[in-house]
Amino acid sequence: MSSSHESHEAGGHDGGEHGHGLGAYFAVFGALLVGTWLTVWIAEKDLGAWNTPVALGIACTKATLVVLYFMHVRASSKVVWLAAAIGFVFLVILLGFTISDYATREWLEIYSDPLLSR
Amino acid sequence: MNATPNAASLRAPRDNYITTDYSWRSWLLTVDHKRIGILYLLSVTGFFFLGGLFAVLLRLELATPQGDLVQAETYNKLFTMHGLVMIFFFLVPSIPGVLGNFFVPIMIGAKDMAFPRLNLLSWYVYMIGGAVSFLAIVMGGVDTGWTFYAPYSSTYSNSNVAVTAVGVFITGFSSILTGLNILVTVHKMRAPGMTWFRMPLFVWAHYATSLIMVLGTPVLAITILLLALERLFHIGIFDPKLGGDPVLFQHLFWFYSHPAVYIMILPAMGVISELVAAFSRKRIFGYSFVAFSSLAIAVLGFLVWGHHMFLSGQSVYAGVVFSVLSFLVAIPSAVKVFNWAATLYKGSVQLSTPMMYVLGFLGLFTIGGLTGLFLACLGLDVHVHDTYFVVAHFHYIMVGGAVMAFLGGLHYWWPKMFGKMYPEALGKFSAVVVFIGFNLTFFPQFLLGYLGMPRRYHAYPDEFAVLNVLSSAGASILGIGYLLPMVYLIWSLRYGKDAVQNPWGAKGLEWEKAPTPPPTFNFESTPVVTQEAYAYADDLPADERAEVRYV
Amino acid sequence: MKFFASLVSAAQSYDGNSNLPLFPPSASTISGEVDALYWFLIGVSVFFSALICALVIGFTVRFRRRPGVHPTPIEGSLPLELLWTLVPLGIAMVIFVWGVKVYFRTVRVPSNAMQIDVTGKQWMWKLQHPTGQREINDLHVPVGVPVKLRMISEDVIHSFYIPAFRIKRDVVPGRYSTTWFEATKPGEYHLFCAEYCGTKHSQMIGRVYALDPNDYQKWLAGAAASESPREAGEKLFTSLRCDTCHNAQSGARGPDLAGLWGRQVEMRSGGAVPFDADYVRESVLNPAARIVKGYEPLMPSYSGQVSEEQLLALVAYIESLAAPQGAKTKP
Amino acid sequence: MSDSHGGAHVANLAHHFEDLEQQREAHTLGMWAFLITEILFFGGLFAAYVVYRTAYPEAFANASNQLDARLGGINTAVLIGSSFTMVLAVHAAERRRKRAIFGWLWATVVLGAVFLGVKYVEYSHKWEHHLIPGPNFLFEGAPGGSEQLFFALYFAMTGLHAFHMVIGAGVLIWLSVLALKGRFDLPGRNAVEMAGLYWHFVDLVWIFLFPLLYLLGRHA
Repeated sequence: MSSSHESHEAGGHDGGEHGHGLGAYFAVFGALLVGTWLTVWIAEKDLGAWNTPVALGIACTKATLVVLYFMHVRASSKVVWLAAAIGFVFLVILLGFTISDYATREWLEIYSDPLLSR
Repeated sequence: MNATPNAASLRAPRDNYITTDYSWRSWLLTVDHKRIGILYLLSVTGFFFLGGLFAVLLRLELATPQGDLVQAETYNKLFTMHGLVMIFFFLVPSIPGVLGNFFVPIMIGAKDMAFPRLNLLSWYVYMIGGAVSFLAIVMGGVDTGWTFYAPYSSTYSNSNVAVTAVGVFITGFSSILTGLNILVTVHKMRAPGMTWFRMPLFVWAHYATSLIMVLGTPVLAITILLLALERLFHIGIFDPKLGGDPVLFQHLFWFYSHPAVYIMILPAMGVISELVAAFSRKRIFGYSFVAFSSLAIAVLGFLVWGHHMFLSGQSVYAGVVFSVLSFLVAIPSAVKVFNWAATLYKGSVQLSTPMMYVLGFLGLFTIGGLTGLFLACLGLDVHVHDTYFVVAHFHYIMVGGAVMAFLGGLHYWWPKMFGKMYPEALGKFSAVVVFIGFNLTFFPQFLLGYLGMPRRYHAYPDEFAVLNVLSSAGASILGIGYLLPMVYLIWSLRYGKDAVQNPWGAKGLEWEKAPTPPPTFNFESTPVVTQEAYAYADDLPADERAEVRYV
Repeated sequence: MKFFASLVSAAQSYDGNSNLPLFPPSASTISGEVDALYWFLIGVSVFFSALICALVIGFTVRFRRRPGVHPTPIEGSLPLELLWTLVPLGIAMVIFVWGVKVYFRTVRVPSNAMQIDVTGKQWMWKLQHPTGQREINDLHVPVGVPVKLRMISEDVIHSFYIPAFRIKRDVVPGRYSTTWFEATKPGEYHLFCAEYCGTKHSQMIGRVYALDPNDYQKWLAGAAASESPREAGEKLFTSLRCDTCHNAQSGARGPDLAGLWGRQVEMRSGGAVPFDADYVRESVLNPAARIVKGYEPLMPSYSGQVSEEQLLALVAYIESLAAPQGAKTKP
Repeated sequence: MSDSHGGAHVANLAHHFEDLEQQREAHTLGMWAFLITEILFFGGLFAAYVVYRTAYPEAFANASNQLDARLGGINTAVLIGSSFTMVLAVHAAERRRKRAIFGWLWATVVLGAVFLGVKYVEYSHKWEHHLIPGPNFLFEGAPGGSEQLFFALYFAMTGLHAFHMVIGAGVLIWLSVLALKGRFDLPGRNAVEMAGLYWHFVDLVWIFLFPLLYLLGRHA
């Protein structure tokens, strides 16, 4: 970031034609609707342990579509990219460390009793 | 040697940010970042002495083993409110709110913060939160400890937890607004030529602090909201009888509250970087390392909260991970201290009042930081967790570090803010009194901690009596040490010597380009920056100007 | 006025030799190790504090501002930066590893430990020995015998802390916490509650008496012993009619609990859970939470009908139900 | 808590900015910083939900089956629709077409109202079935389970989300009034884009809320 006005090259001419063409919006809109239908449809199928990851995967792709196209992050300056990413990274830190505590609570076999351990 | 031109020509211009308008409206509805800084200075000082009053009562109570100054109930409220007022209403807002608001825009050559109206809103939200919390104190206070641990806070305490929760919830938004403002200002409002690596380290530290403010405070807000919901409707989020898990509250609480301690210390580090450079007339040793260590502290600070919960039932393996990360977060602080010490090498050190506070900071912050290693180390934390060892550790960082730096910064920038010089001899004397009083108060607490005296005890076994009496004696000296600056600084507003534009001959836009005290838009014209930060070499004769780089 | 009188009397009573301990007694197997780690860290801290103070004060005096003497502009030095990043990192990792080693010794409970059930309640400790003796705020333990504490709180979070043994563990409501110690030196030591738990947090203290084994037996004989937790648990198991469902007959509506203790049990909703004290307690109070594979959620909830002590007794009884091929009696 | 686009009526340059581009970038970055706080604000709730869902899989599955997934699905589509109309409003704002801005803003508000209406139907359904956490909460399934915890989190999350939608709708209505007054024919029209960022964020939260709350344990 050599100078404080580095945003010129991202904005284009005056008034900043920031968005994308209408076509892009319709495509993203369609994709989101399909995504919603897909997540409902897949929820009925029993994928064993895979149900939640798949549901979250679909939700994440929908979310990225909204962030990139509807929120124009794709056409924004680098620092806006960074801001959008940092928010989700620290959400993952909060969830990750908290879950890792609950997941590993029963690892340590407190009863290091040779007779009882499996 | 002092490079500033003669004082007369730079007499404070008739029209500066103070003299433009004396009406109440102009102060209470100002959008000038400097005036908002002054508003913060007034309210932050008020809360500091309120918190200090609670501290004096605590130390008086602990002077005798049986604790017969106040009832147990009152003592519990005293230490809770001491914690709440000092943390949320002094330590978190003080340096960013006062010195950050005032100087970050000037140091990067901007006319004002990016969102001036939000800046004023931040002060009003802070005062509203303060009023609600003060109302809670008047209604009988809260006795859950500043940590609000469930299920005591959500179910068993019958003090007004909900009102305090609302107060702290509101104050959190003030911190978010300040953080958001500084972030956008640093990114978007820098003067031409002011690249990232020409910015003063004070601005780097405030940038890192605002990252934490923006990323951490919302989690405290939701935690307190859930606590209030649990307390009012008993829906079982933290109540084990209804299936909730009290350890989850600790996770969510400490996710903010540990980074919050870096919100309190990072701005102080920024002040110390400025002062060390100015009073040794030298560029900070390893500028980029000190800058990046601020960012490293901000990011690593979010990965270590579990060291508050080693014994709380958190899984052993999560404890191990949090322990190693807690050791890593200590490294950038060590790098900073070594770089400050190295800056003094071959400098031209002037030992005026701000520099006295810097020396105090370097000594006490080093002890505070090293004792943090005791608490990050799993094996030792079992013994010293929740004892006076912890109390001593965080007071060495908060009082020995953050308050010392705040006072140092206040003295350093006082001439620029008000155009008046403080009395030098009194300044040095009060710095020594604060240093002595502080050590006498808190060093015995390390011994008490390892002896096993638990925290938040209204009465304690007799064998701890002598160390506690020492600590209480120290507290009275410390109290006097803090009253002195308030007195002579207010005195100096009226009777102090008029300050020249650059009394310390320091580098930086706020000293060289902005008049003393600065006009509403800081500069006659937006400065163009051509020099590096701390370009003290330019004052040297040509032959000595080559930057030496020790390989 | 009473306060200042006591302040004055405290000052007068201090005749110089009343005990001013500066270091806690070391009376358990791990207290020596914890102290060694403590002194190592004290050494590191003193060294670095002295180093920084010497550098800072030395440079301030040596390079004080004198007319005509100019500061030398120094940019920095990569080797120095690496030095004071990697050296502290190295020392930190040594402390970390040593700390983890000591920590795992305080967490791994030796198998031959004698178990004491501890119930924390707002502002008192209730303890019960394996042979049934009950104590309030006081704990008599034999020297040289590892003692395991299974602890739970009836209301808020407390923390069981014996400074002389260097052990501390939060006692959380809704979950069992476990810690252990082995006393080495007979004597009388402090017991504190270390997690703030309300008005009388500072009164929730007691005494730990480490006795020679035979003194301990003498004390046990003297103390009135009601039934042991195991026997109380057995009585409860029948009086609450748990055995109507949990028995060895085929087609029983509940899993047979004999020999299940310490094993991983398959859950109806997938995954496996260790069959330990927490699972037994949760299944009594909230049966529908995690149901064993192959069984229906028929079990009624007993929350409100059993106290924490009764739950501890039930857990002790179920823990003692050995695998059918040979009853294994725990001490 | 007014958001950073409080200066919506600023048609031209604020005093302390160098030029319009700097002002627009500052507003966008400020809005994203605010959205970061919102992400982590909801993040705390998601953390609580994830922890309790793994702790009580059975109870959460039973409770989640009480929710009407079909209604939830329709609601998601409605909210995506409102996001779409919002984008069109921002698109119109860039071309300074006053009536188009007004039209699309109102379309967004109407779709938002439909969403809140469906939420009202769902909440009243819970009210009739005594599924509101608190003293009169009763759940037919296995007794003593932690279904109440699920509904506590359900109401906390969807309630907070609905609250954010009400604020968003208020801001959109206010902007539509300004659009009519022709405030956006000057280059200062990024206020509509800021409101768009906020509205898309609210849609983003629902995109995660829907599968986590409604579609849990459907396959059991």
